[in-house]
Parts: sequence; C-alpha cells; structure tokens
Amino acid sequence: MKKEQQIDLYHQMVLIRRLEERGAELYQQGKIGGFMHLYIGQEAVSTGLIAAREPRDRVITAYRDHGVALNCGIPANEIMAELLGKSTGMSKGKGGSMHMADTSKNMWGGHAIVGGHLPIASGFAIGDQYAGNDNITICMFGEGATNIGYFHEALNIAKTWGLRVLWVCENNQYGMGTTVERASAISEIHLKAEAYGMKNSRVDGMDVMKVYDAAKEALDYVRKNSQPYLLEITTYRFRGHSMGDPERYRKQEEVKKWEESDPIGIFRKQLIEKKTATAKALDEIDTQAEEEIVKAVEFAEASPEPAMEDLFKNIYADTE
Amino acid sequence: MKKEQQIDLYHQMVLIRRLEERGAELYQQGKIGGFMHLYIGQEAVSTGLIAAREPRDRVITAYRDHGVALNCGIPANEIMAELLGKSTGMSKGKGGSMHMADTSKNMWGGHAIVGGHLPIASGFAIGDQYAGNDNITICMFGEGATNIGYFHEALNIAKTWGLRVLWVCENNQYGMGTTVERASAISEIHLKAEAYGMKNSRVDGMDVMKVYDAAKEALDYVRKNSQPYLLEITTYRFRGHSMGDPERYRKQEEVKKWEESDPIGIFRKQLIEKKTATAKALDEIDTQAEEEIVKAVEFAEASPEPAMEDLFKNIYADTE
Amino acid sequence: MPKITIREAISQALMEEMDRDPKVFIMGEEVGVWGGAYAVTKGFYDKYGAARIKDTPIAENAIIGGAIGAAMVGQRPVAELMTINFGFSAMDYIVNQAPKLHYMFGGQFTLPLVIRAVGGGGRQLGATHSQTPDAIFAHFPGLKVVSPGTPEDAKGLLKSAIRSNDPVLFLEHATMYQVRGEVPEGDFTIPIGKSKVQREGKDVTIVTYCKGLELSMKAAEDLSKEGIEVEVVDLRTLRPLDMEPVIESFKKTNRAVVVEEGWKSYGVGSEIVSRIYEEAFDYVDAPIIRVAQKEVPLPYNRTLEQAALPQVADIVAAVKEVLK
Amino acid sequence: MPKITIREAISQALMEEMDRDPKVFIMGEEVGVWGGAYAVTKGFYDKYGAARIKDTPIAENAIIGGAIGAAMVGQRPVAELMTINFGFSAMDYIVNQAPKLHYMFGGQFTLPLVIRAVGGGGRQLGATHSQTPDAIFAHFPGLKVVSPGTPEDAKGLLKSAIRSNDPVLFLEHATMYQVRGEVPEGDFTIPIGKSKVQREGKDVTIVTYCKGLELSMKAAEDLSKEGIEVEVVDLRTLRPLDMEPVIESFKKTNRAVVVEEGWKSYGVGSEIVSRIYEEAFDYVDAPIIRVAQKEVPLPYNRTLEQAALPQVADIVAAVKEVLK
Ligand SMILES: Cc1ncc(C[n+]2csc(CCOP(=O)(O)OP(=O)(O)O)c2C)c(N)n1
Ligand SMILES: Cc1ncc(C[n+]2csc(CCOP(=O)(O)OP(=O)(O)O)c2C)c(N)n1
Ligand SMILES: [Mg+2]
Ligand SMILES: [Mg+2]
Repeated sequence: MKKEQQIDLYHQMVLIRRLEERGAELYQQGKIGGFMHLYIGQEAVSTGLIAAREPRDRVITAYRDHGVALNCGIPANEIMAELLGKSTGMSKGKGGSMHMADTSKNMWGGHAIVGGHLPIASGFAIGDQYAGNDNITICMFGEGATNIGYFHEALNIAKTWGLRVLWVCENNQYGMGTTVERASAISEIHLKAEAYGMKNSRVDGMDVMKVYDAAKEALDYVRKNSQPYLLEITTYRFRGHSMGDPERYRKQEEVKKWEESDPIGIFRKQLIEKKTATAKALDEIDTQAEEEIVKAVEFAEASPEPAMEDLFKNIYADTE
Repeated sequence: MKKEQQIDLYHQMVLIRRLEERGAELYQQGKIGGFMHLYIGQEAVSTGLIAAREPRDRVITAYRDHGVALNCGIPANEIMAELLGKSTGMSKGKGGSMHMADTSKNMWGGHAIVGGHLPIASGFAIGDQYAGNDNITICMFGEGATNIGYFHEALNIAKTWGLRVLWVCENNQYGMGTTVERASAISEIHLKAEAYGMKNSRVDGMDVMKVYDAAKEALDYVRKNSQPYLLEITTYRFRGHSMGDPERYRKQEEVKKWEESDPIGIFRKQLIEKKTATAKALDEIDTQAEEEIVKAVEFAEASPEPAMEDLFKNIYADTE
Repeated sequence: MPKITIREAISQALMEEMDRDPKVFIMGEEVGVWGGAYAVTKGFYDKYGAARIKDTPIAENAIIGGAIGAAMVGQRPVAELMTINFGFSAMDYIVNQAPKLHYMFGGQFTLPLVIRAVGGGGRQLGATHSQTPDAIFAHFPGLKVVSPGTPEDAKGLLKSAIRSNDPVLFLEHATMYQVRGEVPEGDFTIPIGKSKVQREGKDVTIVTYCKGLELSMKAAEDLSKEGIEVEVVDLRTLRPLDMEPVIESFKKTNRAVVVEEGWKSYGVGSEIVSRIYEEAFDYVDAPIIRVAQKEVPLPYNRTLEQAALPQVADIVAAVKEVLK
Repeated sequence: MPKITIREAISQALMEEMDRDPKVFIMGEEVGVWGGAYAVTKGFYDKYGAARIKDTPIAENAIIGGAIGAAMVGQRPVAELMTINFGFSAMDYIVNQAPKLHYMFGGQFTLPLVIRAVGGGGRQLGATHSQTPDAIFAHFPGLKVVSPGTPEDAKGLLKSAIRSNDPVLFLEHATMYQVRGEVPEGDFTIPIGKSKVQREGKDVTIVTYCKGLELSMKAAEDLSKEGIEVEVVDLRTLRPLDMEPVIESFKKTNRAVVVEEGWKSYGVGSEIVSRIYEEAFDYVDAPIIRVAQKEVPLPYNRTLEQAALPQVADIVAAVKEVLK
C-alpha cells in the first residue's frame, strides 16, 4: 500500500477515536440522546476493511457505526450533526447514532435490530445480481449476531444463490455482557460458514494492515467467484457496550490487557518502524484530527434543528 | 432386536400405509378437510426411530405426523377420528391432520409452521434439564426446515446449553417442489451440525433396522453426554407434498425408481430372508392392519361431532 | 368487459407489470417450478425464467428482508409470503423495517416493494394457518395495506402497488381466487388509498373489504328482497385509510354495520367505528354494529370453524338490528 | 404502606414468585450477569444462580419458543424480551404459538408462561426501537396482555401472571421504572382482566393504561385546579378486556377521552371507543376523543419525538373539547 494511503488510514483511525471521545462527552452533557455505542478499540477493523473496497461496493453495518461512516467518507460534520439530531445530519436528525447512512457514499446504515440487516444485505446482492453488475455488499455484524436466525437465513441464501456478499463478523468477544462462549456453540465464528459450504477465514483485527490484506483477498474471491465469503475479524471494545453500561461482566484487568494492543498504537509503531512516517508527522495528524472534530462539534451545535413539519415528511415516498 | 418386536415394527409400517391410503380416499370424498400430508414411503423413518426411544422420551414433529402418531402408540381410531374432526380425536377435532398429539403417549404434536417446533423442542429439553431428569426430546423435521432461522437458533442453544435433544432431519429430497440443492447451500444436511460443534451422522431411511440402530446409538450419546445430536435420515415421499399437489416438479420415473426401495418391501424381504417371519405370517399382518383401519374408519364415522360449546373451550386454561 | 377470476386478475397484473418494467421480479416459496401454492404464478417460470421468478428456501426473513434490500438498491421486487400466517415469521421486516427505513434515514432511498400474501379462514387449516390478521399490519405508519375484494380492484390495485415507491402489503383471500367479475381490458390502475361504493343503497351503510365484501354483497341482495337497500362501501385499502366515501354514505343512511373476517377486538372494525363516530357524530341514528370473527383460535372441525367465522346471516341480522 | 418504584415492584414480584415456586425461572438476554438491561433483575444471578437465571444468546425465537416448550412440560418460565420491539423477531411464538397451542390440541397441556417486555417511546431510540405496539398483541385470543401503570399493579399483576396457567404478555414502559407509589407489604395479587378506577371524578371519563395513566393522572390534576373533575379508569389488562368499570364511569360522566401512547389508527383506543358506543350508546353526550401518538415512525430528534408523542397538554385539551 502506498505511503499516503497508509497515513490516511492512520488519520481515519485517529479521527474515529477523537470523534467518539467527544461524542461521549456530549452524551454525558445530554446533547446526544438515545443509545450510543462506541467503536473505540475496533477502529482497525472498519478502517482496514473499507480501505479495501471499491467505491461501488456497498457497506451495511450494525448500530456501532460511527467509525464505518467516517471510513466510508461521510464528513465528521454530518456525523456529529446526526448525533445531535440536527437537520444537517445525513438522516436529517431522524436516525441518530445507530442509523448513520449516506447512500451517496455507498454507506447503507447503521441498523439496530441485531442481525436484522443481514437479510437486507443479501437483498442488496440480489438486486445487484439481478442488475448484472459486480458490486459487492460488505455486511458487518457482531459475533453476538451470529446466533440469531437472520444470520442463518441470510448466509444460506447468499451461498445457494451465489450472491456477492462479504460477510464480516467483528468478534469483539462480547455481545453486551455475554461472552462468545456463553452464547455461541462454537467460538471460532468463521467456522459457522462451513454449514453453508462458504469460504471463510479469521484475521487479527487490531492490526489494520492485516485487516486490509485479508479484506482485499476476500473481496477478490467474492468478485471473481460470485460467491459469498465469511471473514471473522477478532477485536475488542475498550468501552462499555453502550453509554451507561455498568460493565459488571468483565474485569478491568482484562480491558487493560487488551488496551496494550490498541490498534492505533500498533499502527503508529509500525509506521514509525517502517519509516513510513515520523512520530512528528503522526503527532501533526493527531492534532489535525483533534481540530477537525472540534470544528465538527461547532458545525453540529450551530446547525438548526429539523423543522416541525419534517415530522411528517418521508413517511411515504409516493406523496413527497 | 427380538423377533416379536421386529414383527411389530412391520405391523406399524403397514398400519401407517393402510391408514394413509384410506385417509387419502376419505379426503377425496370430502370427509377430511384442510391440508393433509402423507407419510407413504417414509414409514421406516419414524418406525425405526420411535422404536429406539424410551417411553419417557418426548417426540415432536411437523405436520407430516400420522405415522409418528401411530408409532408413539396412539390408536388408529383416534387418529382417524381427528382426521374427520370428531370429538373422539386426541385433539377433539380441533387440530386435524397436521396437529396430532397425545401427551399421555409423549407425542407432543404435529406442528405446521415449518421449523417452528424446533425452538419448542429446545424448550422441552430446557424444562427437562431444569427438572433434572434425563428425558430426551426427539425432534423431527424436513430438510426444507433446516433453512429457516428457527433451526439455527434451536440448534445453537441446544449445544450451548447442553440440552438433551435428538434432532432428526427427514431428508425426503423435497420441500414442497423444491429440491435440497435449490434451497440449501449444502446437501448433506447433517453437516450443518458442524456449525454448532454438534455430533451428527446420516443413515438410510428406507431400511427400518438401520434407522433403529442409528437412532439407538444417537439416543445413547445424547443421554450419556447431555449433548444434542443431529441425525439425518434420507428418504423419499412417494406421494405429493400434500393432497392436491400437481407434482410438476418431478418426473414419475424418479418416483418409480424410489418406489423400488419401498421401506415396507425392503423390510418384508429382510424378515423373510432372515427367517424372522414367513410370507404367510406377514400376509396375515397385512390383512389384520387392513381390518384395523376399516374399524378405525367405522369408529371415526360413528363418532359424534364436537359440541357447539366446544368452540369456546380451551382458549384459557385459567377459566376452564 | 371480460369476466375473469381474482386469481386471473392478480396473475395478469403481475405479468403486465413484469412485461412493462424489467425491474420487477418475483420471489417466494414455490412461486416458480411449482407455479405458486395457489397457482397464481402458474406459467411464469417458463415465461420469465429463474432470474425473474425466484424460488426461495423456506426462509421468510431472507425473502422479505431480501426484497427490502433489493428494493433499496433500485429493483421492484414482488415478494410472496405463501400465506400471511407465515408473515409472523418475518414480522420484523414487515412492520419494523420496510415501513421505517425510508423515514429513519431521512428519505435517502425508497422501498418500492410489494409483499403479496394470502390469508383467511374457512379451509379447515387449523389455528395457526387460518388467520385474517390484517388490522395489526394496518397499525404501522409507513406501510401501505391493500386488500381487494373484486377482480377489477385486485388487478388495478396490484398494478398500483407494484408501481408505488412505498412498501405495500397486498392481502388476498384463499377462498376468493375463484370469484369472478368484470375487469377492464388493457392497462389500468386503481389508486391505493381510495375506498369505493360497491353497491348503492339508502337505508344502511355496510363498511367492509375483501372477504367481508363478498359476504356483504350477498347480504345486501338478500336484504333487498325484503325491501332494505344497503349501501356497501369497500375500503380496499386499510392504510392509508380513506374514510370519505364511508362518511358520505353514512351521512345519507345514518346507520352502519362494519363487516370483517378477522377477530372483532382490536380489529379493523374498531377503527372504522371510531372514525365514523368522530367524523359524523351528529348523523348517528343507531349504534353501529361490528360483524366479525368470534374470539377463538380457529378450530379444524368444519362446523365449529364456520360457527366462528362471520356469515351472511350475521350481516343480515346486524343490518336489521341497526334498523330497529 | 411503603413507597417503591415500578422497577422495585417488578423485581420484588419476580423474587417472591421464584422463592414461592421452584418451577419459576427467568430466561432472556442479559438477565443474569448484567442484571437486566433495565436493571430489573439486578442481584438475581448471584442469589439464584445460572440454572434459574438463564442468560440466552441473542435469539428471540429460541427464547420465546424455548419458554413455550419449557412451560408445556410443566415449568413456569418468565421469558424476557429486552424490548417489545424485538418481539417482532419472535412474533410467531407470541401470537401464533403461545396463544393457540392449548386450544389446537384440545387442552392437553397448559402454557404457564410469562413474556416480560419493555416498550415505549420518548428515549430517542429511533423508529425501530421506540414502539408501543400493544394493540396488535391484544388482537389475539388465547393470549393475555397486561400493562400496568402503578407499582402496586405492576407487582400484583406480575404475580398473577406468573401464577396464571395461560401465556401472559406483560408490557412495561421504559420511562416509568422510576415511578413511585404505595405497595402493600407481603404477598398479594391483583387479578388479570380487571380494570380499575384510579381517580374518581364526575365530569369526564378518561380511559387509559400504562404510560397513558401517568399522563392522564397529571392532566387530571391540572384540570382539577380548573374545577374539572376527571375520572380515570385504568384498563391494566388489554386482553381479556374488562369494560365494566369503564361503562359504569361513562354512564355517570357521559363523556370520555381515551389515552394511549401508541399510534391512534387501529390502536387500543379504537377498541375502547367502539365498545363504549356499543355498550352505552344512550349515555353519550359528546363524541369520544382519542389521544394517541401521531402516525409517524418515531424520529431520533428529541423535539420531533416529543411532538409525536401524546402529552399532558393534549389530554387537557381533549377533555375540554369533550366538555364543550
Ligand atoms: C433482535 C435484537 N435483540 C436484542 C437486541 C439488543 N441488543 C443490542 S446490541 C446487543 C448485543 C450485540 O452483540 P454483538 O452482535 O456481538 O455486537 P457488538 O455490540 O459486540 O458490536 C443486543 C443484545 C437488539 N437490538 N435486537
Ligand atoms: C414458516 C412456514 N413457511 C412456509 C410454510 C409452507 N410449507 C408447508 S410445508 C413446506 C415444505 C417443507 O419441506 P420439508 O421441511 O422438507 O418437509 P417435508 O414436507 O418434505 O416433510 C412449506 C414451504 C409453512 N408451513 N411455514
Ligand atoms: Mg460483540
Ligand atoms: Mg422435505
């Protein structure tokens, strides 16, 4: 990968981190409402993954979606505005944290019914297969979501029909407070693909370059063979499941241990060691990201609330 | 297996065949209504399977349930009465062909939402696990049912929680008009168990003794290990999916070919060859079965309709 | 005008829209090789091939979720649920995804999607397979719920549904596929969200739809012989609900009976009755009566099942009652 | 009497019934180690252990289907849906299995099963996570649907639900867990299927339940200051529905407002309004008004969301309107 792109990936990861740190503050201040799920610790997953896609490839994910949204190229301004429920958000303040989409960037949301977006992802691929193009649908979900029936129906139809879907399981070890082992009959999630005769593999999600390489390979396979692929990416969320998680289910030592593999730290070290960037250059990127987020917050705070008549808009497309 | 029991199994299989042949006639005469799914061709499956259970093991199946009901020891009289919607049926005429249950025989129905009874079967085993007994739940379903989410959720929880369930997939090659290959990503259904790290195997369902042996082994495993097991039993239905199936999806030659492996014919041959029974003795059983069914029809036809006030009975147990 | 059955009308609508717009395709269980469990798509597979007539696994979530996805990216799928009873197995997609995604993402994409499903009792299919649960679907803003009662409406409304950019749940009735009626030749549509007077009368207004229409028209005929002239208003669409023809009729007759096949409590009739009192309170001459299914899971036994379902005689009796 | 919150009331009911009957156990997502997503079962896991407090996979069908099975073979499971919105993902079990199996098999077994689920809007959770779809569940005979509005009722009704031999859907409200009220000490139950006058008055009858009760009691207080005395009847159970106290109150006041949090069309209010007109037609002095949610998927933005939800002011205005 080119030097510039590597540095860009670093920038994206830092940007996600900063955006969410500020988001958490705004949440505490009551400026953001609803459920908010932070991606902190998992930044390498979506960053490496999305970097590997073609712009024509569609992305769909669960509610833990701020990072993916940024990686897909949605401006921090709009993400922050959506978090604050402003009219300048991509979904005009109607979606909030869990529902970040910008179809012009081929980012199809943010979906909060666990596993519910998997059959929809199959549907994207059905639509693309029907249209005769070779777009891929990249569908991300947590390991907890692999226990619900939606997962099964979606993967089965994808393989039976030869749909171009890259299924990406972000195994962050927990579904809320439940460990993989307590909820899933097998812990190596990618092996669930065997029940569908589907190609699959597992990669370390704390290393963005490894994720990128694995994603590239998987995407190539999907495009060439017109067959789905299940890629498991192992990772860890450093924060609670959502804001206000009492975190009774894990020890702080465990979190600390994982924090040693901070994906930003790891990548930073790699970049410096391989002389792709100097520490100073990276520090500058950090500062720049910081500033971008400050501006995004300003933008969002200054943005107008949706108009009251928006309440009744977008219920039916036919009458708009 | 003892000689008597073998002959009893033969008797059960013939009885199922005769019951359904008469049932088909009564359906054509309009005396049976609703959907009716014949088991003809598949008799060895439930006969071998149920013979291997302990009386304390619970049985639950799909709508193709007349055979299983007979094997569980429900009298032909009551089955026929239920088919005719009479008050002397096990479900007092409220259930019909698809809903044959007699809990006193540990037969828990006949269920017509495809795959819908699988989580309920897990529930039986949850209840038995909670009670601390070692009952097994035997849950039968078609191969078509393995593509619905219910299958996935039920098998996952069964393995994760160590539930005593013997999952039995009757792979009769078709779900209505759809072949296994057109609906399922893999055709060896038992391999779907691998996604749950669940023990599994496949057996020829046209040979009742093979089914019996496989079932015994599987039941032993389940009881001893407190772990579920997926047993695939390959078979074929000689008749349409239900009464009034246009059968446009398969050639009559295919049916003919399978009819050469008629499970009753195969077993009859085995019994005679191994000198377990003479042809004459088996002929007598055939005649006897015929007569039993004639009597069952008489019983059913002579039985009273449910009373009009039964319409409002059994809605709520609290107010009965 | 040629007389055709509702089955033919639906089949024609599907074919004409498929011929008209290559984005339209059909997916569902047994829609292809089998020709449709209710023979509605008989011949389609041979004509259009597997790419446009997609036989699916038994996986209602993959079907409806899949149709939603395909619609979001620009196709116009017509998904078939073999019966509405299996809709509960895909409920999240029908009421929680299809009706909400357009709104929740600020209108960024549309969902030009039709879900066809047959429902209804009277065929001895037992409690889980005999429902007419239309009211519960009509509760959700964002969904359009259509349920025609004549061949003409079936054809014209289905064509509108396929051309609509919103998700439409299209509810048919299993015992009505053979109902015959005149249908205009050539391309025509009937707008979604418009109720219609199917029979004029001056004494009592019957408000109904789908199976209720069939029963009500028979009741109206019987009553006419006794000199009672009933006006039958067919809702045709349950959401968005068009009360105008209902209210107009009611202002003339001042008496109404609401007829539906589903259960009475929390049913379609509850909404219609409430709306009539809200919108025409001063015109009410007698309590409005609801005729509907008895509050029991439908039993298999034919006699009991028929006793639970609303019958023509029940409607006749209700009309006489409101005239007292 | 001690004052406790609805959360405490529910928690106490669960504990007391678990202590009373070893057949009672709890299963659901995050009910154990986490202590319940809404902290209702906090401490239960430590007290009762994993066998009686079962953390499940995210698999709503395995949860509700599993509870049904366990109930059929003699246990008394209390299954928790993390929110009622996820009930659509197990819809077949809630409306098509639990309410029908007892009937369909001629009463051979019972289903002593409780499904607890929290619902409601007002927390900016967006369209898929904010619903109050109570009416659609109440449509199904065979199911009991309970939705209390006070700590006392929450405790007494949940205890009855657990002791019931029928499937009970027990609907809580996410913004009401902190509501405080007096609750009798010791073991007591409140019967399912009994409405209750929560505040006496002579001018107007408000019929409501759950969140609607909270809003209506506030409205009643406000109105009282203006000399308008409202009688508030709390349904508490939506199925089986007890109209007696409603009709009795209405015969006294001759005017009614029906208040619910869910959508108006095909909602709970539709049924109540229909029933009042059916059962007390001659007592009606003014059109009955329904106060309910605007017909939109609930948006995330707080201002818009609040504008869509029924407010105390809406109830006050409706009461004044029926008094005109
Ligand atoms: C159908 C459904 N059930 C339950 C929930 C509640 N819920 C939200 S997130 C979550 C955990 C999901 O875990 P996982 O899939 O591993 O994703 P992660 O949060 O770890 O990214 C649960 C149970 C839901 N949103 N939808
Ligand atoms: C959820 C659901 N979807 C669809 C149906 C309609 N249906 C009834 S039987 C059947 C085929 C089932 O095939 P399989 O599981 O292989 O069983 P078999 O009939 O071959 O015994 C279908 C699609 C149903 N009853 N339930
Ligand atoms: Mg996770
Ligand atoms: Mg089959």
